[in-house]
Amino acid sequence: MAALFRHGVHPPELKELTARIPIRRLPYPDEVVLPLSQHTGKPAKLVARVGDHVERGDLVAAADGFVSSPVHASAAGTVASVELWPHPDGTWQTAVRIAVERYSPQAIRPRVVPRWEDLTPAQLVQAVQDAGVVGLGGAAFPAHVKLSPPKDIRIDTLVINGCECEPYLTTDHRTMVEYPERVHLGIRIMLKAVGVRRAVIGVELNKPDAIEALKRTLPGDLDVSVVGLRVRYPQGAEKMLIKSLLDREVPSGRLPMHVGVIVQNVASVATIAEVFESGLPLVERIVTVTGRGIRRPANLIVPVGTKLRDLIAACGGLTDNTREIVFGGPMMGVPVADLDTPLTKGITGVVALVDEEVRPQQSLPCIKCGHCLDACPVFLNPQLLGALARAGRYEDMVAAHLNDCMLCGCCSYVCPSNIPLAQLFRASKAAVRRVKAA
Amino acid sequence: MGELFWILLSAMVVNNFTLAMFLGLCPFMGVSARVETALRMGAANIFVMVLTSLCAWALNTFVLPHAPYLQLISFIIVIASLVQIVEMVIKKVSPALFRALGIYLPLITTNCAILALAIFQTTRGCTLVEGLVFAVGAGLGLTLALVLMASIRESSELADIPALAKGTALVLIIAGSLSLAFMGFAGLLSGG
Amino acid sequence: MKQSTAQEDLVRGIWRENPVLVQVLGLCPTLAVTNTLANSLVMGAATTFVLISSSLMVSSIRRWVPNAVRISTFILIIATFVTIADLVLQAVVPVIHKALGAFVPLIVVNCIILARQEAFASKNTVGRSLLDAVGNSAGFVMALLIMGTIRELLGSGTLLGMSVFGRHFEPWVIFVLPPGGFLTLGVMLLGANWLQERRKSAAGAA
Amino acid sequence: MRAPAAAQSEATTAARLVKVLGGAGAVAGLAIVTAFLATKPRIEANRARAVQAAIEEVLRQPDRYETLYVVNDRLAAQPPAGADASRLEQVYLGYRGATAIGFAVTAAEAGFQDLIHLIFGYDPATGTIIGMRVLDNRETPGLGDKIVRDSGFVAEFDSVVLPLRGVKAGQGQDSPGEVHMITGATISSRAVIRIINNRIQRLRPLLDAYRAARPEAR
Amino acid sequence: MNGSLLVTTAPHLKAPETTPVIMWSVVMSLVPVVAAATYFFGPSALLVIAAAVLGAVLVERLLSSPGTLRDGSAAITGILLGLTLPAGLPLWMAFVGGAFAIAFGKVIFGGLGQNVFNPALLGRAFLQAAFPMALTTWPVRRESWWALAGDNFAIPLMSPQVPEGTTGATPLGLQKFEHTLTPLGDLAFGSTGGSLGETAAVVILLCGVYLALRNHLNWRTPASILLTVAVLSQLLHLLDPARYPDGAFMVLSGGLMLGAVFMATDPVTSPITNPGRWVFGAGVGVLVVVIRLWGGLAEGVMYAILLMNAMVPFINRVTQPRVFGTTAKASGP
Ligand SMILES: Cc1cc2nc3c(=O)[nH]c(=O)nc-3n(C[C@H](O)[C@H](O)[C@H](O)COP(=O)(O)O)c2cc1C
Ligand SMILES: Cc1cc2nc3c(=O)[nH]c(=O)nc-3n(C[C@H](O)[C@H](O)[C@H](O)COP(=O)(O)O)c2cc1C
Ligand SMILES: Cc1cc2nc3c(=O)[nH]c(=O)nc-3n(C[C@H](O)[C@H](O)[C@H](O)COP(=O)(O)O)c2cc1C
Ligand SMILES: Cc1cc2nc3c(=O)[nH]c(=O)nc-3n(C[C@H](O)[C@H](O)[C@H](O)CO)c2cc1C
Ligand code: SF4
Ligand code: SF4
Ligand code: SF4
Ligand code: SF4
Ligand code: FES
Repeated sequence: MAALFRHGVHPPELKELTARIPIRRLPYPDEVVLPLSQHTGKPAKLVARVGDHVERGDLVAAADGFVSSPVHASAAGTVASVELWPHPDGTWQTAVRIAVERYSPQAIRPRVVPRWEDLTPAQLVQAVQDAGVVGLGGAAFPAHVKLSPPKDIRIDTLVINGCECEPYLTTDHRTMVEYPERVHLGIRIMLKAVGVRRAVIGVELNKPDAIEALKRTLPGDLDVSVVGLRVRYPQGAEKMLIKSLLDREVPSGRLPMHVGVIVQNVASVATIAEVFESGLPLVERIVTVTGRGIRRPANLIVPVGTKLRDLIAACGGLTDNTREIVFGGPMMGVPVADLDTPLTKGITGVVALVDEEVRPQQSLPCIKCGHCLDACPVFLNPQLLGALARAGRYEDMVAAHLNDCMLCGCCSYVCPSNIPLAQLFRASKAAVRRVKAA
Repeated sequence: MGELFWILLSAMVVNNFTLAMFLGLCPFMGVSARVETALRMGAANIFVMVLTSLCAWALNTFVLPHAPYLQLISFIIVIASLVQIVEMVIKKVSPALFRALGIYLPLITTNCAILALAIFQTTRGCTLVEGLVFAVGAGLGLTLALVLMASIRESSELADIPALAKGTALVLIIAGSLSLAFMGFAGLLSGG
Repeated sequence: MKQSTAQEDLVRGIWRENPVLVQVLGLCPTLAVTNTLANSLVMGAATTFVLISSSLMVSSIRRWVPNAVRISTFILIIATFVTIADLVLQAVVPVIHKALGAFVPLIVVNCIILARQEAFASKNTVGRSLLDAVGNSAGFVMALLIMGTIRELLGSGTLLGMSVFGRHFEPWVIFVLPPGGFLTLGVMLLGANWLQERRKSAAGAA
Repeated sequence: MRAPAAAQSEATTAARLVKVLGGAGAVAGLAIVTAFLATKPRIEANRARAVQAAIEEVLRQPDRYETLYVVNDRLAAQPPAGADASRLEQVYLGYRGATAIGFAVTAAEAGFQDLIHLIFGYDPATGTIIGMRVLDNRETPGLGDKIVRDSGFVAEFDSVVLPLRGVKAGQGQDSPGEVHMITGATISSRAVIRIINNRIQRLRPLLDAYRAARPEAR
Repeated sequence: MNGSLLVTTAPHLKAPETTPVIMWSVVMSLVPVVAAATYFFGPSALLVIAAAVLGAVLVERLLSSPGTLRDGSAAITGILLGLTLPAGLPLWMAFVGGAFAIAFGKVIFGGLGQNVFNPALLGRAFLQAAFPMALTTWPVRRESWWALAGDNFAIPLMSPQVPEGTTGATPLGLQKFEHTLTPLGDLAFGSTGGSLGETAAVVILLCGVYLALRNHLNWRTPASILLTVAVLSQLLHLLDPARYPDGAFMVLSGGLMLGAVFMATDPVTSPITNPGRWVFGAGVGVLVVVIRLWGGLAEGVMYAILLMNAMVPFINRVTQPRVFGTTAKASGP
């Protein structure tokens, strides 16, 4: 049994709503909206023009530099406009609207799919970038960047993140159950791209069928192991996962590669495999649409850029007591107020929360119970940070390791006085960044 | 030995200069905002108190029997000059130490805790050793009170203190509470 | 610097710049000797004597004192008057002198006195220094008397040793103990803050 | 040209400083000595009166008393030549008519808060305490300071036989050495008792030796 | 969906524990302790506790923003203060204690969660310094359960009428001043003299275990205190059995159990870090032993906790957790 990372919380899992529902394909909506910024890094550069006809998989916007990722049309149709549009992060951003051609077969243009076995690592990385692959675990960090670590860094292990520790979500779970071979192929390709021998897949023990499927299909010629992990949020956070699986601590302010590890989400890995199987760039992804506010929860293959409204409609609509809709899981996800907001590459799920489960809005004074300290997986003192945040003492916050906070929300979750600690930290980080920029 | 230990504890906690005898309150109010400064102030205090104790003993033994009425003047002048000399010596010998403690030295000299130490030592008729132990105890007690107060004040900077109580009023009420807590030491080692 | 009037010199120290309640100086005697009203009175008188005499002396010789030895001279002057006060008290009211303990000699280091010499007497005429000293003494004595009254009344149920509330009154001993001193002054400062707030808001409303 | 001038002005300032400080010092010294001399008689009278009152109380109004000095662990009627009498340990011997009635002895030890200073009368012939008075204490007002103000407690020291034993109020069998302690101030009460017992234990050989040597002090 | 959607920041879920739930659960677990006190001391116990609660609650209502009574912390302060008082105390004094506890122990620092000293204990320390006689007057055996334990109904501001020689003794007082030990059975199950909450140590311990299991109090603090007192006093006992009582007596007597379980654990006034809680508990334990064995007072729990309260900001400072991925030592247990 692997070592478990310390602290963290165990919220109700609530995965039973969709854990056993097979993935199905969402019918093409009438319109898809593709923001130019769907990844961490520089937004893509627009190449399509209004009025252009695009086929599925055609380039709409190209990568602008190394830490950037291209955007491809996720459905055949016509570029209707390029305009500011609601973005999942709550702002309005430039997006390409494509009116979907109703009767298109949505086939991809015929193209040459290179045999990955024949490519050099550099060519592999280039192919991954060209396909617009970003991390599907949440942060949407361009995958090719991770696959090309600096020369002086030695990577020894590829960690595949199948924890899915957020309540409700079952995207990765279904991917592992239904496409285990694709996961293994993705791993094979990545091992080659990075030049590493070993891969470890970490899966929480509440997904026994996924573990079983991965183990059943384990390739005999590779050093790949599947490790079951005790259920605890935020096991899926890469630093925690590395601690749990390999008992290595990523130093404060450093990246996994500094301890010789690359972490990639299972869905990202499966997508990489798909790129080399079909030549299709990242134009669709698997999304769990769930929550007590959704009438018919489902795991769906969704074209990137599908609007929330269409997604909900396909799942039977919302119940009357729905209070809040979240992109991502309920612990870290972002709330969405506008049903026209499109789904971007990094969104793992849509959760509709009902009246009784949303967090109350009032908070009480901190009683210094220390529950937040006992919850914080990176051993910060959220109580102190919270008090400093309220006093606007950002410099002291940085000294108290604000930058090590990963906004996992464990502290807010346990706080009996319902103090919005993670929210304060998000705002403080923004304030610190502003000060630094100024 | 037991007697000396009692003198130490008595001066440090039972009859704490600050919290039970009301001595040295101005610096207590003034430099108790930060733990760092409080610690340095405390160290400087212990140092000056030991010097004072030496001076007072010397004066009591060699000078004052002949001119008792000069007690006060001689205490204050001799202590002030000695501290000044030591200050200069420290500045020469260890600039680092001077930076750490130096600025507090002049503040302390004209402070009532120091003069009171000399006077108490005289009225109690302390021997040299007793006086030194008394000085160390009193200095430690002062430091303890200062550091406790400073750490409490630092932490209450983050509290929503009512506007009315901000500042000296709160410090006094905290001091009152500390003084209440220190009553627990009453009667220590006096044989119950 | 704006020239202040004689009246201002006198009144300033009593309330607006009260040495204890506003400037928070001279706390040690204010807390240490005020457990009875009699002690407060005698301490107040002794301090007043020292403050007024020192101010007179300092302001009259201020021209001849070079800067370098200013403070030393002040201390010398103050210490002289304190020694005199100490001796006189010892001769006249030995019991109270004993009760005040070391705090009579400690008038030497009373922050208020040195502060007035530094801030005022060394720069002003004899007459104005006198007014300033009287005002500040009055402010100091006032604080002492308020403290002394509260603490003796509640702590012993007496005033100047005479029973006020009758035989069955349960005295609140804490008021004559050290914590009571801190708490009483703390509450007085709360009261002073409150008065100031009220005056400010009244001025703001007008 | 300029350097010597500066040096000269420096010299004059230094001279002036010394002159001013010296002058001030001289004046101050003069004032203090004057005040000292003026108040000295009264202060000494006060002091003497206080000592006398205490001695008279704890020895129950002797006709007269004499002061003895502890010198080299012996009692002496006169301080050794050249020694400062006021700095020697003193014991008082009281007389009624020509007979010595007992010694008045001062002592100090830790009480509840701080030192308790007291004086007591001791009759070596019978080994009894004649009376006790607390001279100085910092015990809690209302509790510990009852050792001064509680006349019942003070009266407990009227003719008790040494060694003293403290008993709780309402207990004990009226045996000769019993002192009833003050409820709520057990520690202070016990301290008084301890102070007296310790003091006598130390002084008894001296007192006995003195009595043996001086027949009229018997 | 009705109306517009809520937009709040993550996390969107919340653990069910809330501050009022914790506080009221502490109040509920104090019920058995109050019941035990009433069983042993009669109606006086309820009266004294009620007066202390009234004082605390009234002042909280007057000085704090409306609604703060609902969090239940003022009630805890009142009940715990009541439990530290002798049964025969005049009710007006208990009321004054409750009022002082809230006004100077809590409101002055900004209310719930911001105070430095344990309000209930500060209230008791105030009362003990203000009315030392009344606070050390322990009831003697009463004729019937219904009889009052003292002059509870003394006129406000007037002295209680206590007939001479009617004050009892506490086990610690007996040990300290008369060198008599009380049987352990009596200490564990009640029937000793002392404050209301000094009886029936076992009841208090059980309530504490219940709260600890619900994570409403942190077990480390009481564990550290009880362990320190037991070990330290047993060691001293082995050195000089005639002079020092044994560990079991020290742990079960006096207010130690109440203090360790309910008062040292006050989250607001105890350290926030787990290593800090061990240090705090050890400090309380050592001080309790020192004050009991060498101090002037028979019982030192209250002063020990107040003194350590003053150390809490300092303890917090020096026991901050080691941040993940940093190499500084001092990682918590
Ligand atoms: C500015 C920046 C640079 C990064 N550089 C690398 C890198 O060179 N190699 C790598 O493996 N990951 C890199 N990462 C990715 C992080 O390791 C991490 O996978 C990503 O931020 C998403 O993590 P999360 O989903 O746990 O939040 C970088 C991230 C950021 C924000
Ligand atoms: C609090 C927290 C929880 C996370 N939970 C998961 C998770 O359950 N599954 C997952 O794949 N990634 C999770 N992530 C993201 C990972 O840290 C990491 O970025 C990701 O596994 C990298 O893979 P990707 O780049 O392929 O997305 C989480 C991140 C954070 C900060
Ligand atoms: C504030 C306070 C002050 C006290 N002051 C004294 C005191 O001055 N002298 C004393 O003997 N005991 C003092 N005590 C100690 C207690 O009253 C102690 O319980 C008592 O001495 C024991 O006596 P008892 O056995 O008669 O109750 C004080 C206690 C407190 C709380
Ligand atoms: C486990 C626990 C113990 C508590 N103990 C005390 C206590 O000893 N005294 C007190 O006044 N309040 C106590 N409280 C209530 C509350 O925390 C306290 O009033 C705060 O100090 C007020 O800010 C306690 C609360 C909890 C949850
Ligand atoms: S949000 Fe930040 S502070 Fe809070 S538990 Fe997570 S990492 Fe710790
Ligand atoms: S969990 Fe909430 S109440 Fe508890 S210490 Fe942390 S911030 Fe304060
Ligand atoms: S000489 Fe002074 S300090 Fe020393 S024991 Fe005697 S009284 Fe105490
Ligand atoms: S320097 Fe002197 S006047 Fe100023 S605060 Fe300190 S003691 Fe008071
Ligand atoms: S320190 Fe200022 S009067 Fe004591």
